[in-house]
Amino acid sequence: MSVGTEDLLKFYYYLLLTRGLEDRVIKLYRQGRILGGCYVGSGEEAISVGSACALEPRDVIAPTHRDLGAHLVKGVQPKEYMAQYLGRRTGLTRGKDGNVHFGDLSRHIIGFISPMADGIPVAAGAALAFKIRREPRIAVAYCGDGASSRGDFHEGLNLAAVLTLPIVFICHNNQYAYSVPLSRQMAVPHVADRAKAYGFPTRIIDGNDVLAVYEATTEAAARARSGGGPTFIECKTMRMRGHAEHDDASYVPRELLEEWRRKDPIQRFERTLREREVPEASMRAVQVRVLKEIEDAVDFAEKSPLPDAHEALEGVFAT
Amino acid sequence: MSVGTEDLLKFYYYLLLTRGLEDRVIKLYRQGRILGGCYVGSGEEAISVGSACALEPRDVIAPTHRDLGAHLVKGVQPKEYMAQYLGRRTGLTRGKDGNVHFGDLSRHIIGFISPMADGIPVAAGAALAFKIRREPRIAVAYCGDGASSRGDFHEGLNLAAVLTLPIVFICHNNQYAYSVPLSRQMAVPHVADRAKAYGFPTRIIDGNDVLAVYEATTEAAARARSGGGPTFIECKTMRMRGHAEHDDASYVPRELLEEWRRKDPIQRFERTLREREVPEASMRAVQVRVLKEIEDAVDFAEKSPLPDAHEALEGVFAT
Amino acid sequence: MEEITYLEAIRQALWEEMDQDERVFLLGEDIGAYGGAFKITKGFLEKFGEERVIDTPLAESGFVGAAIGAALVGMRPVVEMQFADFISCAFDQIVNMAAKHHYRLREPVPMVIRAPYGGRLHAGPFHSQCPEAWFVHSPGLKVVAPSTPYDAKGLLKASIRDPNPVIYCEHKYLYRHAKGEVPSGEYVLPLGEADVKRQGSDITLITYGAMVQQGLEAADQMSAQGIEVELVDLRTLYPLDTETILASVKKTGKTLIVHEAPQVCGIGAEIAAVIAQEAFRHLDAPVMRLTAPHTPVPFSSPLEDFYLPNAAKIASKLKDLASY
Amino acid sequence: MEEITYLEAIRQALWEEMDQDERVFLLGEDIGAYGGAFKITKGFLEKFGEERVIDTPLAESGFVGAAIGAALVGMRPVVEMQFADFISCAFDQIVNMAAKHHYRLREPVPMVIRAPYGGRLHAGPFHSQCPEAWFVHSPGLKVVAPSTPYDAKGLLKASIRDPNPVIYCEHKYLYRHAKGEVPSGEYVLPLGEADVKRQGSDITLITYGAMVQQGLEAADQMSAQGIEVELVDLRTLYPLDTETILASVKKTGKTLIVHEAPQVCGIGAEIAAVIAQEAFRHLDAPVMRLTAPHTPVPFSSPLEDFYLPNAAKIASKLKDLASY
Ligand SMILES: Cc1ncc(C[n+]2csc(CCOP(=O)(O)OP(=O)(O)O)c2C)c(N)n1
Ligand SMILES: Cc1ncc(C[n+]2csc(CCOP(=O)(O)OP(=O)(O)O)c2C)c(N)n1
Ligand SMILES: [Mg+2]
Ligand SMILES: [Mg+2]
Repeated sequence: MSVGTEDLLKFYYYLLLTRGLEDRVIKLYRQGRILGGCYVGSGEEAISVGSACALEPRDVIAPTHRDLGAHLVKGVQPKEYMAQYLGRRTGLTRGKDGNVHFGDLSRHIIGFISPMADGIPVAAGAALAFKIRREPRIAVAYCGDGASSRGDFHEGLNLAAVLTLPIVFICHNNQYAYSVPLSRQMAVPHVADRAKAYGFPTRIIDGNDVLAVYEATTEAAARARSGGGPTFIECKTMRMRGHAEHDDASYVPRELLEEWRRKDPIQRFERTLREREVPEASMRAVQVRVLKEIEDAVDFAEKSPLPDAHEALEGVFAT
Repeated sequence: MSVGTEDLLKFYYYLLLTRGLEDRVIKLYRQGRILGGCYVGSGEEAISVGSACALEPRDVIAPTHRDLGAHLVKGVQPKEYMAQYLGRRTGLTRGKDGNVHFGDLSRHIIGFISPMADGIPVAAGAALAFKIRREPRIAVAYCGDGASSRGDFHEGLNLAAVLTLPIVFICHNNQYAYSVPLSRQMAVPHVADRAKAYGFPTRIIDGNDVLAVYEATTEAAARARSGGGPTFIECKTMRMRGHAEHDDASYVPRELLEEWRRKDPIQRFERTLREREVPEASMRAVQVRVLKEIEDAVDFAEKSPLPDAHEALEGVFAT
Repeated sequence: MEEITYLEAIRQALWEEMDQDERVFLLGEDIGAYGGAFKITKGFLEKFGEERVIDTPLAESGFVGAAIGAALVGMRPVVEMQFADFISCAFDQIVNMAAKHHYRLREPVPMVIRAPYGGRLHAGPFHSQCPEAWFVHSPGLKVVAPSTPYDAKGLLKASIRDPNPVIYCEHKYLYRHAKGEVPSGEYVLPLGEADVKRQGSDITLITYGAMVQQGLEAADQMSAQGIEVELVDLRTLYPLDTETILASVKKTGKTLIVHEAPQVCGIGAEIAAVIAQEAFRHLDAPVMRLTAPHTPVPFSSPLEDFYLPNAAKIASKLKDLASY
Repeated sequence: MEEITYLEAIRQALWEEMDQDERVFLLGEDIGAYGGAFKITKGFLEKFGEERVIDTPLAESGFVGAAIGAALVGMRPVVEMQFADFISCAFDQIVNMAAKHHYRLREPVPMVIRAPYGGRLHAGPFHSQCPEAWFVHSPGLKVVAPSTPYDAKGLLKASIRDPNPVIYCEHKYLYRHAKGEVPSGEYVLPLGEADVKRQGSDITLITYGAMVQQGLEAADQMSAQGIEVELVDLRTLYPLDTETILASVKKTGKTLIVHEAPQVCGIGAEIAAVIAQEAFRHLDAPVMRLTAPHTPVPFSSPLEDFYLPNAAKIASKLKDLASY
């Protein structure tokens, strides 16, 4: 697989943009300017960025709450994300929903909802539609390690297997589900051990290596697209912050965090960029662009109107 | 493991009683004397009888709809079963529920309910109670191959694994779930392949061999009782009739049925009895006893009163 | 006009919609070669093929979720619950994913869940339930419950064409016990419109599903005694046609609401509340409800007979109201 | 008497019941070392150990099922839903297994599911729902929804001691926003009894949960204008204390029912229906309902404010009723 400089810089852009937007949201949250919960995917950006970059534009993703990167790759604009967090009418849910609970089918994103793993059978259904219509499209469903304990994970993966659907499952194994460590979530060492129950290929990869994620997804997507059915990719990573920003994650051993901090996917990718002799100036250009986009986004969101009260009544049904 | 003549005759008794009662119920159904559905476990008796015989009296079972044998071993009386089918007040649900939807905790049977696999987490909860209370008791949860597709199967097996519960899972893989063959139910060859996802031992055995079932359950029960956690036992068998008596099962290839008819668990066990030189007279005595018990049961049930209309209002809540 | 069963009407609606619109496809247990537990989809596999008549694994949440996903990308899935009782296994997907999606994202979720529901078949607590009120209480879902072949066909077509998730409650007892005429040509009935199945000036009887037949019988008995009952068949439970309900109640001043589902927080509660609020000045008697009691559905005949409302019980309540 | 929060009251009830009765144990997500999403069970793991404070995998149906099984063999499990919204994932186990078991087999299922519910915390459609009516409509379940620390403690103890499955709806907004006195000694409040939180002769206001505070505020405003509102706090939603409700309505002749859950087929519908049937001759005005509209719970402040009933909206309805 040849990943050229342009691709590398694209990955870099989305990695930085994801991290930057989320850091900014954390700041806003601390300033009390964000109501409700605040969920980020710090340290897990390589998974959503690397996988989404491996897809065709019309492939559909069903992301989870650590997948801002995938949304951005699919075309969600930073200002829409900020407006969403601030409950503005210009957000993707027009203030109807908050934080990471959004999506947009015009960009081929199935909106995330809270109940963990619900997106898995839903994504399988999108893949089923593609198969029925003989479209060369695939679906990608994301989930966490904790989500894989839910019945919908089992029912969704099995359905995809039995119907040989064009789908790729990507698991952020970030070793915790809220406060629950993997060892209390399952009695097997890898989430992929669960996925073996369904009869399709599984892989375990380094989730902090954007190129590894890109490569694995590319391969799995090709298999799905050519009628080879589902693949499950377990991405090993670490949740680097609390479950959400109210949570100080004191239940996570500090050494574990330290260990993974050294594996930070962005710093690591910067080393790769340098190894591959991507010009520093190009990297800096990306950094500058990202910073500006983030501030523009905050600006846009803060200037955007809140929805009008009566809009609460709108849109329950399609007409 | 030494199974003496007495044990052999006990197995024989329960096998015959199960088959006989169900055959009798089928007859009643055809005569229009049974309302609602009529579910039997013809050809699968070795699974429920062999497994239940391997348990201690206070072990709890959560049977499924093909497990009359296990109920009988646990102490359900033929007349209670008949009264249940005929909707009498003397049935175990006093007419509140029908056919195979009954149970009795005084005999350590968790009542079966329709939604497939619901009994699995429930049985795990009973096992959890035994573990918390340090009682040397175990739970046994039964399910079909189809039931193993449900989320509750996944959630229940995983919970049992993570908490190292004293439980044995026994699957009737009778190759069909209503009209759906195994190959459309899952993309792996064995139900046990699914169970490997949870990190405890699995076994695949001949479900038409009552001694094999007895032996496998004995071993698994010992492991569970000594703190070794769950075991999953897949019993290969065949559903020899329709899903229920209204279903002629024309979707099942005749040759498959023919093949399995030759493996009938009762005829086969009779050969074993003869090989082990169990006296013909003892076998005949069992046959006679069973016939009489069945007719007594029908008699009892038919003479039993139907519930009074107003009893419909009773018992919604415990007081 | 030919006379067909309720079951046949549902079959025709499915068949015609699949024939006309290739986005329509079916998901469910045993609906393929077997033709469904009630044989509604018999012959569909042969006609429409395996890709549009999909026998799923035994996993309600999984296949309802899949229907939602397919709907989101432009298909029009119709899911068969084998029995409505198992819809509770897919409850989360229905009320959290399907119901809230359009409100949040303005993207339609055009799908139908067919729920064979109701009692009188001696099927006990797990094959007789009436789940409709759970869904009526969940914003974002439409709920339909026809009583005749004509309505069943026209409303199922409307449900399939509707851009929203619709819970289509088809009464199992009616499958073979309701016969009626349907036009030979194509027709679609609007969701959200009740139908006055019988005109009358003395008492309004509001009901739906299998209780419509019972209500009509009771009304005939009353008519013999000079009491004219107006029977409003709701047909759609959400959105509720309060206009038709209130017009009738304002005319008669007396109301009996009948349903087979448990009373507490059932459809009857909502209708009584609407009437109590909106037609207060027009009431000549208390708004009465006749429903199943607050118990699971019992199996044995004397118990189930006691449990279910029927023509005799309805007539008795109507008499009470008439003489109020 | 000490003054404590609603959250602390719930914590105390759990603690005391666990301390007194070793059959009581806890199951849920993050309830152990973390102490629960709302920190209700902080310190429980240390005190009662891993076997009685069980952090489960992320699997609501699984752990509710396990609670049922444990209850059947003599334990008294208390399940924490992290948010009531996820109770829909365990719906089948609750309505099919737990609710129907005693009716079928006369074996008790003593368990409690704690459901942190309700809005006003800007938590959007999936962390703000009010699920109570689904369960009130499902025979075999008791449903409790306290509004004060005193009630919360006494009713949670009663729920744990009850031999039936109880859905205990604890309002998240009240956790830290409701403070009140509780006796230092042990006390238990009976399930099924409403509490008149304020006496009055002009209008009956019936509500529960977080709307009680709002209703009391509104009642005070009305009092300043010479209208005396009687506030009935339901406390238990099933079984419903119709006696207390009807006594108050018969006294005042005017009723406003308020709740935060969607209107259609909500608790208010049932109460209005009961009143319309049983207190018909005593009504001086239509029975009014003020509830959330028929939409999911929106996130953004102006939307959520519009969505939720509050003291001002209640007062405005009370005024309408007063001048009817
Ligand atoms: C069905 C369900 N139960 C509980 C929750 C509350 N909850 C939100 S995220 C979470 C942990 C998820 O863990 P995992 O799937 O590993 O994802 P992570 O947050 O670690 O990325 C929990 C328990 C939920 N959202 N859905
Ligand atoms: C959740 C659920 N969905 C559907 C059904 C209807 N149904 C009853 S038994 C059955 C097939 C069960 O297959 P399996 O588990 O293999 O058991 P078997 O009948 O073959 O012994 C189905 C679909 C059900 N009981 N529960
Ligand atoms: Mg995780
Ligand atoms: Mg089977």
